[in-house]
Amino acid sequence: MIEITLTAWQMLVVKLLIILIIVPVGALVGGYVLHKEMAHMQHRLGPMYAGGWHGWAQTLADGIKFAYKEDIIPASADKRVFSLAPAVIFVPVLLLYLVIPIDRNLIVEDLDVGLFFLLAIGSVGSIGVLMAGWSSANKYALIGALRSAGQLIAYELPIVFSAAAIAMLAGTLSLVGIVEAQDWPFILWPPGLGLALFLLFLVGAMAEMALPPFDMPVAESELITGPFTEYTGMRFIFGFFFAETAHMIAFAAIGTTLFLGGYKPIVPWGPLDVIPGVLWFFVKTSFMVFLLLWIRFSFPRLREDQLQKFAWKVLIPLSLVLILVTGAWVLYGP
Amino acid sequence: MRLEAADALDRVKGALGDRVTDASLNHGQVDLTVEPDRFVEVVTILRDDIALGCRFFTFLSAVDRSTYKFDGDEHREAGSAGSQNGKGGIEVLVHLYSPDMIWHVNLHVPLDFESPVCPSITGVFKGAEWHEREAAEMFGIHFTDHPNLTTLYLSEDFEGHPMLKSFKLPARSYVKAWPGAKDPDEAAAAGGR
Amino acid sequence: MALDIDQRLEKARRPGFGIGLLKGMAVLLKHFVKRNDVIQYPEVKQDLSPRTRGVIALKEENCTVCMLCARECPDWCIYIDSHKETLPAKREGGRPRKRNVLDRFAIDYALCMYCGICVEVCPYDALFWSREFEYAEYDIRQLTHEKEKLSDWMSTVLPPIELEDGADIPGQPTKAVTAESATPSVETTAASPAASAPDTATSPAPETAKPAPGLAEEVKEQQMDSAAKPEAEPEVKRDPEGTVEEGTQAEVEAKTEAETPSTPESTAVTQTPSTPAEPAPAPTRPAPKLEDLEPAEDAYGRVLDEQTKAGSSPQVAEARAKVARVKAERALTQARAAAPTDTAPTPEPSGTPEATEPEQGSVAPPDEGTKGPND
Amino acid sequence: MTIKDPELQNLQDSSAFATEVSEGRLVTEQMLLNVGPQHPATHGVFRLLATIDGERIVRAEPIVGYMHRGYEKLVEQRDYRQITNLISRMDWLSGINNELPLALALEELMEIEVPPRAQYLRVALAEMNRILNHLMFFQSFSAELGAITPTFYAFREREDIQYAMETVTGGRMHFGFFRPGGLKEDVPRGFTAMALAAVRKVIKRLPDYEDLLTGNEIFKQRTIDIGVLDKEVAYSYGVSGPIGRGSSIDMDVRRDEPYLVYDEFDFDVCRGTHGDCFDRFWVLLHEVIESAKIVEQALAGLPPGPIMGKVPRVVEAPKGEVYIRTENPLGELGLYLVSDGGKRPYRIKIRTPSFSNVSALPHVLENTLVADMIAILGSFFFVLGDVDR
Repeated sequence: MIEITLTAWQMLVVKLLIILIIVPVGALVGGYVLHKEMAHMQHRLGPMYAGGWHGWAQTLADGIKFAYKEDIIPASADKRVFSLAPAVIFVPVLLLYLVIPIDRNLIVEDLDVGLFFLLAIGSVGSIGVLMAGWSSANKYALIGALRSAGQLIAYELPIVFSAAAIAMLAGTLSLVGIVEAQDWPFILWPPGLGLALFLLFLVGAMAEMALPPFDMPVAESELITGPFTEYTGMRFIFGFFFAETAHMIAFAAIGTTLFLGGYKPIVPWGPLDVIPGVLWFFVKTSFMVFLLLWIRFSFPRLREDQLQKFAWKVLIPLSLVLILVTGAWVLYGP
Repeated sequence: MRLEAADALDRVKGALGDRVTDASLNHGQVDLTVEPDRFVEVVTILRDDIALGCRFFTFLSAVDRSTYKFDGDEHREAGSAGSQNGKGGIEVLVHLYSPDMIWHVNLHVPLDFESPVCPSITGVFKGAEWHEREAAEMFGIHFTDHPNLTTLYLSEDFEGHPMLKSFKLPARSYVKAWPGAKDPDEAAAAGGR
Repeated sequence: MALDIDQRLEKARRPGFGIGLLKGMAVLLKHFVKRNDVIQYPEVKQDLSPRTRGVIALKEENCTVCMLCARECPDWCIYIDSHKETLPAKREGGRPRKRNVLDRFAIDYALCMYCGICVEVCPYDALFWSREFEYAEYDIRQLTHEKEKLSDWMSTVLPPIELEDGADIPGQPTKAVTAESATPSVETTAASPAASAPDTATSPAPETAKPAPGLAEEVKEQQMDSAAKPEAEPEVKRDPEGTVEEGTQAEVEAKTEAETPSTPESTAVTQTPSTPAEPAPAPTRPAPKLEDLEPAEDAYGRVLDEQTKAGSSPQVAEARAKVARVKAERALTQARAAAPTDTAPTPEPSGTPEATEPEQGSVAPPDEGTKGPND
Repeated sequence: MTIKDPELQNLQDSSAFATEVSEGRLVTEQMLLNVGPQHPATHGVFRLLATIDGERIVRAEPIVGYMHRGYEKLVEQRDYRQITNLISRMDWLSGINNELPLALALEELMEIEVPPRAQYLRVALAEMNRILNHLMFFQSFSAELGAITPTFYAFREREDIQYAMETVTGGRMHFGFFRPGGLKEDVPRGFTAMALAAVRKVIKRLPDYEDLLTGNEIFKQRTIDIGVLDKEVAYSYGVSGPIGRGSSIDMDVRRDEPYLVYDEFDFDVCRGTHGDCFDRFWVLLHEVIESAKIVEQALAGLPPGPIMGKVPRVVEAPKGEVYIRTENPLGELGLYLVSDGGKRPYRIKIRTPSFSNVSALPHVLENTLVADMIAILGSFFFVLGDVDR
């Protein structure tokens, strides 16, 4: 067996390559799951023909189709900003995967400020959306961009507060540390508190990704895919389709790590340790993806001002209260 | 409570008296003929009078009766104004309905054929605005003090009023050559079937 | 009844607290796990009724170029060319006969609105409806089907469909069941289609017609059954008489017998055979006495099991029972109104009988959130 | 369709505008937003010219006429059978209900006696078509508010009913089945059971729709107290049907002036109380239950007998005028038929429900939000063929 010794840098490059492969494949699989789950929930079959059994290659075919499409840049658009916007949206989503622990030592870089890093990178996406909306010189895109920027900022806070509460419970910012601290997953252990934090995080994530019922910026019936109306071809794929699915899987993974105990067994019962950590992580993430999609298909859309009112008047005060309760729990609890 | 057509007619005659030139029953509905100058007044009474209570504005339209074959009339050329008894002109037709007492009234307002002018009832029923715009563009009736008497369906530069009998729809042979050996219209014109 | 509609509206308008959201999600999960009955179109084709207006077929022999269809067509989309031919006289010394020969008969399906006036108006029944609809073209000019293509469609024309029992088929006594004998009058076998139009001309004798796979609606019943299997409803096996696929002849006979008493007189009669509540529906019916009238509930129960015993489909049985109950109630209220005023309470307006209408059966208006009783 | 916007012009180029800016008051420029004619939220080719100030609509003016086919002129060149097919294309979601008033008007003028079986079947088919229409608007309203799932449930239910109607008439949308004096043909064997089964399946699944939408808090937040149309305004605009009943107008032609055999069936007229989007939608949904009840009673009591009265081969209406109205799924459809004898009508005034309902739209849309405009437009159930004729 030949012995390969890699310096730290080479290891990092290899890991990044793996991420660069996994994320698009994950996005494709995520897209396929989206089609299939939506179909069966709506009492129909979903893609059946693309690529043989149950149309497994549907999203792959879509991807290729979009790649062949002509890449149009509107004449009156601000060229550089217009072409840069999809990258500014997609790259942060990729960076999210750097710090998510798939198994005990299967992690790209275990930053000890992993959680802080996640939240910082997560909010870069809203700049990209603004760039896309403004630069495509289209009245509807502009309205869409303004709405989505307002929404992303409004729902950043609930995620930050719930993450902060988790950090307090786990006592560390490092994601591996958080997972290790969860012999009972946080969603179960502080009995009411964990679930409340999880719901807070879920609502914040849904709004962050502009999924229904928070998809005002992308509201088809009024603004026709909001800021991305003018995009076609590869830009549309990366800026919108891949980014959205990859973002969903990333948030599912973060949710699993923070609340469902990452790669640890769901309940600290002895024989469960036999199952490898990766499998746990995979099962929990797919459950989270199923949950996110399930919510996405069953609700109508909130109105723009209701959305903001819900964030500022309901979610943020609630999250502050939860922070207090977590503090009390950490200090005086068991 | 229902108001039978017969006593609805008496009530209308009682309430309106001489403002109405003719009131009769037609298929269970009250038929009134009103002069244009008393039109708005009659409509207001029909709506506001508690005993009548015609609050539901059903529609307003017009009928071009220039080629209507009245009894004892032979076939007349379209667009020829008025037959002997002045029945053959353009008339505005309004239908009101009383939802509480469930009875109908049809108002006929005969207008002069050459320059039909009729007061607008948007003051009484706000909903009449669109109906009057349509009647104006289709029949060429000018509604006085109408808030926005522009065309509703037709484009601004459309000349002529399509619903008048004088406005001829292109006959079939004009649009498409008759596919068969004998064109039944010619046959009919030549006194055939 | 109208009262509780407002209450239900009030209840619907009250703000729930998240429960409504969860119920909505529950509905989705229910459908996620339920097997769905989507037909994969290209492989599985839906079995359409012979009356489906897919395309118009021309039977050239019947056409005498009378141009009625071309004249009646609202869209002017039928093109006909013909010329006159003189035929030798049949018997010598007779006058040479002139005949119209069809040169061109085309229907431009780009203009046609499938209204069926031509099929209806054709005095010689040369035009028929066929249920094929897959004739899309890339070039709109090919949508004008010439005489040859229209004749090809003739092979796909199906014989007209059999009519419901109560239908008045000319030359057939309508199967109004007389009070005493419920024996069905002779049923025409399914083979000879008894269409309402005069018999001679309609049976198009489509020689090369693909053998109609049993009657269209019977096949569709199975197809409907397979689709409705997951439904809780018991799908009924209805065999049209004549084509006996399964079930003995006797069983089929019993079924047709049950079918016929769909007429109100017979239901009324069989409904209350014991008490002469409703003598022959003379115009002015003497109000029956109060005590010998049957309360609404037993009327419902009795008719329901009568019908199910007689084997008619559960939906029809239940519906008939419900109508019987409504009629019984009306009879009761009339009787109570006619009875001497001192004994009877002031008659209710006929719309709301005292006996509160039992909310049951699947048409009961679903109250908020809780499933219908037999869901 | 002329587009004149008095306020906008004089605001911009007048001196008033200059003084406003100089005094430092923030002058928000009003934006002219064109909704339609090609816009997913409009039911067909309908254009709304909205003057909006930020997210608030100052004035909304519907511009119609894109689908004007000139029925009232066409009708004067056609004979009565061709008109049946023309008129069934006005409100294309309720084809068979459109044909009804013409048949009734001719029967009234020619004094034809329609056999009971035809009347019962007409009621059953009309009510089934009403269920189809209402399920369609249930789907489009929820899709406009962003809920994509009800669409597929609604179409699944519609499929059964459309299949039952196709076996009878041959068509799924345009039927051309009603004739003055009765029906074109009789119903095929097994239609009764199939129609009852289809209608019952709709009723069994209605609680799902209630949970999915009416009970949903987000839906309530988007529709309660939005786009309120009060009763008096509705009366003056002639608003009828589910929209009128949503604003608690107690009008239903089937109950007030029962035509056909509606007086033999017991059904209720649901009415809203506040006249907002929620009430209109609620009335629409619960009318489906009432229609199902009617279909059940009609098909259960189906009398035997002929389905066509004594009608001459060529229908020629005697001289006279009559206004016949029926309860179309979207409101009161009325035909004022003027006939001077002969095969062709002299004039038919077609009073369509959506024309009056849409004319009340600008009144409701004043100072609402842009996002609400979509909800209000969606809750005003109208079909463009009806509006433009």
